[in-house]
Amino acid sequence: MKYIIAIIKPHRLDEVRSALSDAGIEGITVTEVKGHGRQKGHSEIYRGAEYQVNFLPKTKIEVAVDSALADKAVSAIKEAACTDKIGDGKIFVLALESATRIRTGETGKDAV
Amino acid sequence: MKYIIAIIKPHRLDEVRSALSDAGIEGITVTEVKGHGRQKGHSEIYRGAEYQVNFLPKTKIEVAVDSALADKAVSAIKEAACTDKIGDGKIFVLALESATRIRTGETGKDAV
Amino acid sequence: MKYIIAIIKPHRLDEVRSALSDAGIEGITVTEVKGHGRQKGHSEIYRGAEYQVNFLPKTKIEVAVDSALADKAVSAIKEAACTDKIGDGKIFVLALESATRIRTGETGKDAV
Amino acid sequence: MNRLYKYSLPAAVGALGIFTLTSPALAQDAAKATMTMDAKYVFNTLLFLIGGFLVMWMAAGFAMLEAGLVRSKNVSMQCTKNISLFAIAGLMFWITGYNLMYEGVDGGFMGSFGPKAIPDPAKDAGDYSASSDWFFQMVFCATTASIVSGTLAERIKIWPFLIFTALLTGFIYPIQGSWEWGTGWLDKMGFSDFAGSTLVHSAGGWAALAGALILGARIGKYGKDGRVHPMPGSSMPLATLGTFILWLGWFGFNGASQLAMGTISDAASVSKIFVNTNMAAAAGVMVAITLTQVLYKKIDITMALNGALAGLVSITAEPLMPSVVQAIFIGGIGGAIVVFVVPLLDKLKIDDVVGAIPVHLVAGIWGTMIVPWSNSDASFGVQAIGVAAIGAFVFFSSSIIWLALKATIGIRPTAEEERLGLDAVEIGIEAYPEFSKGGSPV
Amino acid sequence: MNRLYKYSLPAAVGALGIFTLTSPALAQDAAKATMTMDAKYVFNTLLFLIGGFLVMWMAAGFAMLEAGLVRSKNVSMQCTKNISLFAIAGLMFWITGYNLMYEGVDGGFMGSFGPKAIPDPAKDAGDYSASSDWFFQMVFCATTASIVSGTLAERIKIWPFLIFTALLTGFIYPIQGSWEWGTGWLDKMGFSDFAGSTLVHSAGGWAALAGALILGARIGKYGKDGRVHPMPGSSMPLATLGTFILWLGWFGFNGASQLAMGTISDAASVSKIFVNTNMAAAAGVMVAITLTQVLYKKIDITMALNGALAGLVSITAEPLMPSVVQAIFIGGIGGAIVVFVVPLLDKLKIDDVVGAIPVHLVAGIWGTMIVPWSNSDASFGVQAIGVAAIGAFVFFSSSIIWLALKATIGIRPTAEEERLGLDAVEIGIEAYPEFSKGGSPV
Amino acid sequence: MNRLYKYSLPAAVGALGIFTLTSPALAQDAAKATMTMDAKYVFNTLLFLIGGFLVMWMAAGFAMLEAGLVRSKNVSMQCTKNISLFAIAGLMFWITGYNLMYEGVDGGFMGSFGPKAIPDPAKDAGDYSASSDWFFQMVFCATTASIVSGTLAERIKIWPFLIFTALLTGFIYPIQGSWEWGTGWLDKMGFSDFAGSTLVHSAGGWAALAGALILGARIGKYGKDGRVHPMPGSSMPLATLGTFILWLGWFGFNGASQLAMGTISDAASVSKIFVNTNMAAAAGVMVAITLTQVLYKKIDITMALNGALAGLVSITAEPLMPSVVQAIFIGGIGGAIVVFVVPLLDKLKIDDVVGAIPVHLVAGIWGTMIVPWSNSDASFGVQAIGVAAIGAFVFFSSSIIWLALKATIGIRPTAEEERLGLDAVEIGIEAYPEFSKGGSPV
Ligand SMILES: Nc1ncnc2c1ncn2[C@@H]1O[C@H](COP(=O)(O)OP(=O)(O)O)[C@@H](O)[C@H]1O
Ligand SMILES: Nc1ncnc2c1ncn2[C@@H]1O[C@H](COP(=O)(O)OP(=O)(O)O)[C@@H](O)[C@H]1O
Ligand SMILES: Nc1ncnc2c1ncn2[C@@H]1O[C@H](COP(=O)(O)OP(=O)(O)O)[C@@H](O)[C@H]1O
Repeated sequence: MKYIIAIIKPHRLDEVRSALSDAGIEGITVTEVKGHGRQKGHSEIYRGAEYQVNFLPKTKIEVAVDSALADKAVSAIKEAACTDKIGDGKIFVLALESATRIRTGETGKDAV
Repeated sequence: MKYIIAIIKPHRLDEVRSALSDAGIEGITVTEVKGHGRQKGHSEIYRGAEYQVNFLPKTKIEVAVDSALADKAVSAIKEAACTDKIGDGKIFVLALESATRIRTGETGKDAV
Repeated sequence: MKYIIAIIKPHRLDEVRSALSDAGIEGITVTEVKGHGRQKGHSEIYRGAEYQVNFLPKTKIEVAVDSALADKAVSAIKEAACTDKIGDGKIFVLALESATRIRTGETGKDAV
Repeated sequence: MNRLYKYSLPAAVGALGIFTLTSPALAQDAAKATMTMDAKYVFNTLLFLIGGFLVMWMAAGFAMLEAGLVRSKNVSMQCTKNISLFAIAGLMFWITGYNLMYEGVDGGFMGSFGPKAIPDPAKDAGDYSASSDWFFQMVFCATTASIVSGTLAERIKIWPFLIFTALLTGFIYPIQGSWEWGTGWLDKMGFSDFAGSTLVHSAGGWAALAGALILGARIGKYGKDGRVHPMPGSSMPLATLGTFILWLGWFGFNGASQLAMGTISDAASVSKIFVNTNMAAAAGVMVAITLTQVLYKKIDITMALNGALAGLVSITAEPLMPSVVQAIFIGGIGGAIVVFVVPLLDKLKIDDVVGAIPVHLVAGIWGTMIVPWSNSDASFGVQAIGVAAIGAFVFFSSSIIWLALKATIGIRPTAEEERLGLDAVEIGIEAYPEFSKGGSPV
Repeated sequence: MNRLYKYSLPAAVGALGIFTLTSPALAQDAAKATMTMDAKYVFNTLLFLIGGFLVMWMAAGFAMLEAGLVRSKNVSMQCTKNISLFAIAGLMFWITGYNLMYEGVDGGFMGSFGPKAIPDPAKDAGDYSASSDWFFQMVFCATTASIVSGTLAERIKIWPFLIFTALLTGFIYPIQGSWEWGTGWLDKMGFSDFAGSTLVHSAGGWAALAGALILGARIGKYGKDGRVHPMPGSSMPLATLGTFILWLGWFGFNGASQLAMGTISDAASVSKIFVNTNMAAAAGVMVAITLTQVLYKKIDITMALNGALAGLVSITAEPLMPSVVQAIFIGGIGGAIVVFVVPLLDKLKIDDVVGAIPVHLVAGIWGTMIVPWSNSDASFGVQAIGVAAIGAFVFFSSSIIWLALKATIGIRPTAEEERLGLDAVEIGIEAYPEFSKGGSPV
Repeated sequence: MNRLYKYSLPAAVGALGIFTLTSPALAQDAAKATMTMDAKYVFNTLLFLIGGFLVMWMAAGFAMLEAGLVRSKNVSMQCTKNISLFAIAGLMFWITGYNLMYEGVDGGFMGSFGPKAIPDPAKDAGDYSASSDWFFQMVFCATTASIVSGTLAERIKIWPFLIFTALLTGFIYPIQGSWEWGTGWLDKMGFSDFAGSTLVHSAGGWAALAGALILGARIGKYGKDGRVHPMPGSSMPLATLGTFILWLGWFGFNGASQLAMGTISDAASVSKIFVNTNMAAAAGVMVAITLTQVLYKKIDITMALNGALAGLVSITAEPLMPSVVQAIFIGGIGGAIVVFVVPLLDKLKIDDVVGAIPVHLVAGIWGTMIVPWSNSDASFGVQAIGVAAIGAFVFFSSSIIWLALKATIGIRPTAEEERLGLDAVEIGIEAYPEFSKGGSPV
């Protein structure tokens, strides 16, 4: 199984969720995060003093999937999240050793 | 070592924390997240237009543990978080390659 | 590639970001989290009833790096985040299987 | 004191004199005629209008106080309840309330049925405008309803709450109000409640207490082990704002309860009431912050806010007669009441989300019972009768309504709904919906 | 009714009489002299000042309502717009506005150019202080500008908005205002708009509508499939606070539009206006919560708030003559208007962020057209002419300005900027900057 | 101008005349008697009460402004400080303040010791109610204390702050106030400060400056490299609300400082003051937004808010005499002061969290020094003496108290506590406690 972490632009969340849903993936966890990358933030003025807003609002999504679905999931996210502009974000895939559904105790493939 | 990520219902956090503590695990990091799974949100009305609240508030906990403790931790979380109702959440276990305590520089088992 | 997760004190974020930047690492994702560890929170009073604030505000940073840079990244974080006081936090390193830049579709080393 | 202001005869005669001065003797009389009747009318009316809009503003104060002291997931609900109850109070106090309270009570137990006649301005004569009087009395009625809303927060369905509000403002409040301010039996007996420590604040508190007992505590508030689990409110600055609004509005509440401003002594009385009202509130704050510092080693801001309000409620039964020192003492005890009664209620497992019971009910009783200290026309015995009679009536009639609502449409959401928050369940939108919305298209 | 109050002659003569009573006959006359001219002057002036500060306070109400109904990323912008527009209205209504509206209109289409002369207090004679009158009229002008701000939120650049505000408050509002309150042609014709359902609220609404059409909807509000994507506002408690502020301010808005308080009948009229104003608002709330409950199975709090405001706008054209039942009906229809017009606008893809068009424009028209029901001096035909004439003028002149601004400096930020939020782009600081700031050194 | 209002003799004689008219000659005199003494008394008292409650409301304005401009972790603290200081000011200004300021100063340096006697309403004769006067003067005293609170935010312990507040409101403020408004030496010399640019605003500013210097800056505000690290406040809408509240309250602050409303010219003066006050605030906003746009390419909302306040402070020393153009100029310079002095203080490493020093101290000096421009009774020399004398006294006495507090109980929390936030350390509850609470049982 794979644990996919993707950082995307907040306003693409809806598209990414539908794309994953179309790919048969319903389970997804979302976090509001701040990101810094090539897109670097901007400077602000507060009471006459300039300061750097180093971080931009981003959305992190986490999806645990069966390995067979991982590539499909990654490309679904990639396509739905892409706006061709700097700051579109990244997709990271980690190995997932085990998964458990709390309610039923199911594990493995059935749990994700 | 293992890196355990669990998505639970927010109101079970206290129970989960005590259960982990009883299992000898003190270190834990918590994030407010939104989730979508079998439990699918609900529709809201705002100014005459219906819309889907696709995500429900969930709590994510992260616990790094020595491999020997991993199973104990997973079952502690499972039991404490379970309400037998849809949306109870999931527990994911990833392999953790290394851990470092910032204050002391300790690594490995001692650091988690 | 490695996926580095670090829990630090919120007020060290700026230092950590510059230290990583000095080490040639620009990509970083930040989340506001709550933590519990050796540093255990404190008790509060609300309307005559005492209660435990079990969690303290912490900041989580996530950095995906090429394996060659991982050690450099870990020590950069360690040095910048250290205040020698309890609650300084931890650094966890996980294996990263793949990375994709959404905008360009680049993968692997080029993507992190 | 009843609340149907009548000018004393001599003044009226004197005033009349001004237009008939034909002899030196009469001219002497005229010297008493220190203001024309018209000016008096306008001043009295103006007092009702200014006092009225200040008390109306208290509705916003309750809304903000309660919005700040409930958890985020119930804030929209609390706001909706507060604006709706003010609307309902306005309608019901016109349909039945005013006349039940003021028309033909005459030593009895209630007035007459039927909507209040709002006169044509051309015929709105007397010592003040009848419309202004209605407006002023109405906002007091609304205050009573506001008090209930806070105690029952976070676990009551909206429609049963609004139905209760309609009955409270249309019937319960005006009936007990008629006993005193409508010149009913309590007034005849010599009961004294200048601006409503008992008639408004305790009355609201009793209705809230009945509701709290029948509704039960919020899920999780009291642990099985007897431990209290505090549920901190969502926003201390909103709670602070609400308290300041209430403090401001109280100058209208107490000050305009003088009911007249067209003579030097009335204007001076209103002024003295301002001073005493402020002093009692100030003392309530100081006692609350000092006590919480001593008891808990920290100042509890919610107690400081409640302390101000308890000081205000305490002085409301008699804001005119006390000396400043008395006002400070009366208000200060109000602050102490809050600090001790809040945890006491928790021990009794009575879940009062915003502290309305200590603030309005208990401090209201205290304020009423201490009236004889400064006002020799009042007696402890009669004050106790009034407190008990009104308490029994409001508690009993409220309980019946709450029980009837519980038995019919139900008053409490399911545990699952309560956990999710009432905003999601009964109100179209959460208070701070951006995070949970998620699927924002932009 | 025009808005240059003149005392009726008999009263003045009578008042004079008081100082010349030399014979019984004259003494009889003197009996009419129920108040000295000085007292009348002070009462009238005081009414303008109290009414004025209450309406000034409505600027804060609009600011909070709008801050609550826009998304977090545009809240600082909305606050900045609201405080700036109030400043601009004050300046422009002095530089050109007042005289254009009130000086020498005389049945015509506008007054004269030039700043309003604020007299030396020693020479500020008449029936009231000219300064107090200017202040009172100015805050009405500012209200008109506030209305525009809400509709166009989240997608307009600040400087074009402020330029429009200057032209609206300095020219458009006063010119159309002169037609009625400046004793212009509409007044001569018999048009009736007591406190400004048309002159203030619809006028603001038309200006907002023109802007909304020319500016277009927010990105993502209307999906390609025709679906509406709601964009919930950031804070329901702030929106509630704003509504309560407006409700409070409206007592000044309508009450002080009586323009005099120095006689029994004027004071009684102000009082009756308070009652009707409150009743209409209450009915607006009740209808809105009932309808949304029935239609959507939930109460929509934003509709409840808009319902209160629509009730208030509806009664504003004639708050004095209606009976209470009429006031309830007039306000209740206002509440219904909101519930039906809000989704209608969405169907027409007119993006009105805070509901200002249903509340101020549509309910304003309703309120104006229903005047003849209670006021027999008004006729439906003339009311319709007034509504149409002012609508056409304001809509047309506003459109020209918006189009000119669009063609020159541009009125809309880029899509990227709109997505990021106007706070980050045009205002130094976001509304709640702590989360996004990130690199906090502490 | 001193602040113990006395009616001029002729008016009083005239008024008396009305009741003794026995001859044509006297009747002529009586014609001057344009209002009865009673009506005058009521009007004057009413002015104090209305002005008083508006200024009282400013306490809420300061609370919201400061709550919005500090970081979340110190918001509960800031709210607690603001409600407590208002309570303390009420108590201390009664215990010692009023008499020190107004009783028997007579050209000297302070009045007498002892609590203010609040008279029995029956004996509260004169030209206005003594109680209303006390109330009105008290809220000015509280304003002075509010000013200090903002500058020292986020790094001062609560009890030393409250002790300082007690000494400021009980001694420092009234002593310097006695010099002018108590008819002390500055008044005799011809110093002019109509509503308190120097006596209230600069005085508060000096006390704040002394505190800021002794307390030092917040940790991390000034980098080792000399760089300024801005620490944006938690909520711009609350800061905006606070500013609107203050703007509203200022009509009471300046308007009621006319101290009388019972004649045409007094009422007209109050009205003119409303106009000038509003104009100065409007100009302050416009200058601040224009300057920040030009200097920084963005409008800084916090500067716009401070600009309004600086405009208000600037006109406070003389809101009556200036023409509108003068008022705009005076207020506009106030706005400019803010834009330039805020960064200047940062360069001097004086950490003023909310901008109270530019707004109240610097604009207060500007407003006082420009009085002679419109008021020919004032001279630049005497104005400078007043500014310097009061500045020196307040700065010096405040410094002694701050140093004494620092040396004894300490004024600053530890660095660790400051980082954690004062809400967690000294107040029972954080401002927005839900996120940090974590272990919610529900
Ligand atoms: N190496 C990384 N580790 C963790 N997060 C990253 C990394 N690189 C980028 N990110 C996240 O992805 C976001 C977008 O990256 P950025 O470099 O700005 O855009 P792009 O990928 O289009 O060049 C960043 O704001 C950050 O949150
Ligand atoms: N495959 C997944 N990847 C990531 N998060 C998931 C996944 N499946 C579920 N979740 C998280 O767990 C929560 C509960 O899952 P859900 O399917 O609703 O309940 P249940 O597990 O009881 O059937 C979701 O809201 C989501 O946050
Ligand atoms: N085993 C763990 N798993 C996940 N997070 C941890 C773990 N241990 C510590 N943390 C995080 O690190 C933070 C600091 O840890 P703590 O034990 O308080 O300090 P220190 O490392 O200085 O002893 C905690 O608040 C928690 O967020």
